[in-house]
Order: sequence, then structure tokens, then C-alpha cells
Amino acid sequence: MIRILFFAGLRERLHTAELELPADHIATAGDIITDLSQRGPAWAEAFSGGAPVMVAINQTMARPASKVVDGDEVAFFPPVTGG
Amino acid sequence: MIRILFFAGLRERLHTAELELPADHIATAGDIITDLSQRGPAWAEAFSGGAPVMVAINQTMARPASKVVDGDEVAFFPPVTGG
Amino acid sequence: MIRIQHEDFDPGAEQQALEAEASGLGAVCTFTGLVRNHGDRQDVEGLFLEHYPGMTERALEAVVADAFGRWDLLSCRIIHRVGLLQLGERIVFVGVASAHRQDAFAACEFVMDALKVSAPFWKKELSAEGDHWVTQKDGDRDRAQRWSPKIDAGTP
Amino acid sequence: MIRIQHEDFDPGAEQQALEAEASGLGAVCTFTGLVRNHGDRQDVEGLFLEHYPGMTERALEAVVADAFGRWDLLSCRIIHRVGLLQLGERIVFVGVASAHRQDAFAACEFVMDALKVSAPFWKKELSAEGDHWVTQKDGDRDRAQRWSPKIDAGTP
Repeated sequence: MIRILFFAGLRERLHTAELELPADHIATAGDIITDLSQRGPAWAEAFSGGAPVMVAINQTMARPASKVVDGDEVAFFPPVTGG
Repeated sequence: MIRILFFAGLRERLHTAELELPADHIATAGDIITDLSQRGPAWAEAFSGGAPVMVAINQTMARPASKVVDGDEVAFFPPVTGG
Repeated sequence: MIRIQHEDFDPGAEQQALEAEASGLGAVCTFTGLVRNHGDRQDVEGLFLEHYPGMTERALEAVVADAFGRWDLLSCRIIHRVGLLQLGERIVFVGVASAHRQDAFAACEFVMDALKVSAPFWKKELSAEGDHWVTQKDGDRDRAQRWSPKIDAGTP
Repeated sequence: MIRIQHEDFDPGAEQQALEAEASGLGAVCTFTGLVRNHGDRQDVEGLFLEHYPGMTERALEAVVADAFGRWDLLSCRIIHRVGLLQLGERIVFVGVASAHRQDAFAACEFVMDALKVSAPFWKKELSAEGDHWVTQKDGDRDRAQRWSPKIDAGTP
């Protein structure tokens, strides 16, 4: 399984903080985005590119093309605004 | 009279913290330097240009060409090293 | 020293620790960020700060390691608060000790710039008009990109 | 707020004052300089700091006015000690409050750079080898000259 986390505005828009996806058919973070986008209008909209979404794999900044394997923790969130 | 002050290494080399000069024949800070340079070897050496000397007139940084008038306070000192 | 915490901190105590860590050698530069009464919106009454536990610490450790690689530093302390913060409260503290004042200034500013774009914190402004997730500023991205080699702020 | 004094000061109290002066508006950057165990010579045991009473205050007031003209500042505090200082003791404190972090950083560094070349303080290093008046560093002059318009450091 792949553990998927959502933060901040994205978490609120999707009403989801966390979910799990089977690792089958998933090779990259982009494959996860494709899968999530099919879960309904809010999901399609969130990942449509209208608002930027960042991805981290195992708590390190990554890109849609970055490889994902079974057991990874993949997080999606808006650009950060701390400090 | 013109009040003349010396600070730090310059004060120590000249063994003088303060002196007064009549304002006659003095139009610029450079005229004071010419006068002081004639007071002996230590004075000639101090103002020979070997070590940089700064000048302030009435507590504002100035130049040898800056005008000096009766009643002014003129200070000579090495480049500053605070902070 | 990196701390993520709900509770407030004492910048004076952090300053003392930095001076002790700089013992006999120099210079301490600190930055403290406070909750502002205007941000994306006017009349901000407070902030809610969310973070990604685990990744936040890793990201800040990477920023500190990067700073130590760029400058001659003796110590770096980062404190970032999370949760609900009132107007005027401290949000973030960065303190750097170095033998050289230019390194202390540069590293402190670098850590703030890098933290702003690479540490997973998100601010929500709370006001009578309603709550609003703050959007990342182009200026913050631009400031982070001034540093060479560039800070990795991820790619949307 | 400009203070020239023999006695030590409390950076924590200065930080609190700056935060109060920045009330609801942002960012505080501070710099603290400590007596180093090496300067022009090795094995420095302490410093003697001389100044030009009257001109020092005027020069620092001019630096602060210059900083307020360059950036959007809320407050600037400078404390500089004079007299005999032991190794590790605080020499100088500069604290700046601003609504903007970049202004706070830039102004704090500017004030230190300008102070270094335009405020009439002189350091004498005390060591077992003998006493030694510190000479002004080209680096300090160069750093002061980076700012545009340039800082008036006088002409030798």
C-alpha cells in the first residue's frame, strides 16, 4: 500500500487528511494524481493545475515524475507559507 | 580660538588629547595640519600621510579642504574601529 | 537546534544560548517573526498554523545543513510555532552564531528565506470576514531563488 | 534609541522593546557583537574601547536617519559599550523592527556596516604581547561601500 497525506487548503477541499492506495499500477507520483483525479469533481478540480499542488515522497520534496514504490508515504499540499 | 581634539592611537602618539589654536591664518582643516606638523618630529610623522588620519569639524566628518572658523571644534583621529 | 512547538518561547534565552555557543568568537544575528494584523486580508485577528510532522523537521535540518555548508557557522537555532496564534505573538525564531558578522547575517537571512519556501508549514488567516489560507508570495520564491546554488523549493 | 555606555545590557529586554515597537506588524532582526579571542593579534584577553563623546551620538543618529530613509522601519535600537571589556562580553547591539522581514535584515546589516566605518569608536586589543590599536579593515570599508547611495566614511 501507499500512504497518501493531504495538508492545509487541499486537505480541507478534499475533506481528506489521509488515505491508502494499492501500489499496483502506480510507478510515479503522477500516476497517483491520475488515480485521485478520478474520485469526483472536487478531486479533479484540485489536481487540474488551476492551483499549484506540491508533492513530497517519504517527506522529501519530489515531482510528478518521481518514482513511488510500495510502502512509500506520498503527501500533497499547497505551496508552503510558514515563517 | 579653535579647539583641537585627538583620539586613540593618535592621542597616544602625540601625548595630547586636546589643545587650542588661535584662528588667525587658519581657513581650512588643512591649515591646522600644516601648523601641527611643525610642532616636532612626532607631529610631523603623525601627519605625514604614512598612517591615515581622519578629521571631523564640529563633530561631523570633514576633509582637509573643509572650512574652519573661530570657535570650531576640530578633531583628528585614526580610521574608526568600533562595532 | 530545531523545535516545532505550540507554546511560546523566550528570545532572550535563545540569545543567551547562542552567545554561549559563540563563546569567545563573535557575532550573533537573530530574526523573530510576529503575527501581523494584515496579510492577504485586512483585520487579521489571528493565525492557525498547520505543519507536516516529520517532514518539517527533516526540511529544517536540511536548511541548517545547507547553511553550515555555505558559511562558517558556530550554531543555528530555529523555533517555529504551530496551532492557534494571536495577533502580535511570536511565530518563528532563527538565530545564528558565527565568528564573522557577515556570515551571521547572511546565514540568518538564508535560513528564513529557505524556511519560507521549503518547510511544510501553512498559515490560515482568521478574521471576521472568514478564514483564508495564505497563498505563497512570488516575492518569497524570488527571494529564495537569489541564493546560489538555488534553494530547492519543490516544483508544483 | 541610541545608548553609549560602560555597563552591560540585556539583549532579551531590547528584543522585548522591539517587539512592542513592532506591535502587530511583523519582524525583528537583531545583531550582537561579542569580544573575540583573536583580532589583529592572537590571544586577545580583552579590549579597551575609546569614543568621541558627542560626535558618536551624532554619527549614530545620522546612521539611523539614513536607515529610516532607505527602508520602511518601525524602530531601531543601538547600544555600544565603551571602556574595558573582557573576552566574550557584549560590545554592540543593533535591533531593527519592521513590517517586512527583508527591510529588517537589510537595515540591521546596514546599521552595523555604517557604524563600523562612520561612528568614532576605537578598539585597543589587550594581550600578554602588549596593547595594540586595531586598524580599520579594508573589508569593513568595502562592505560599507556596497550600499547605494554610499555611506560617508570620511576621507583620510
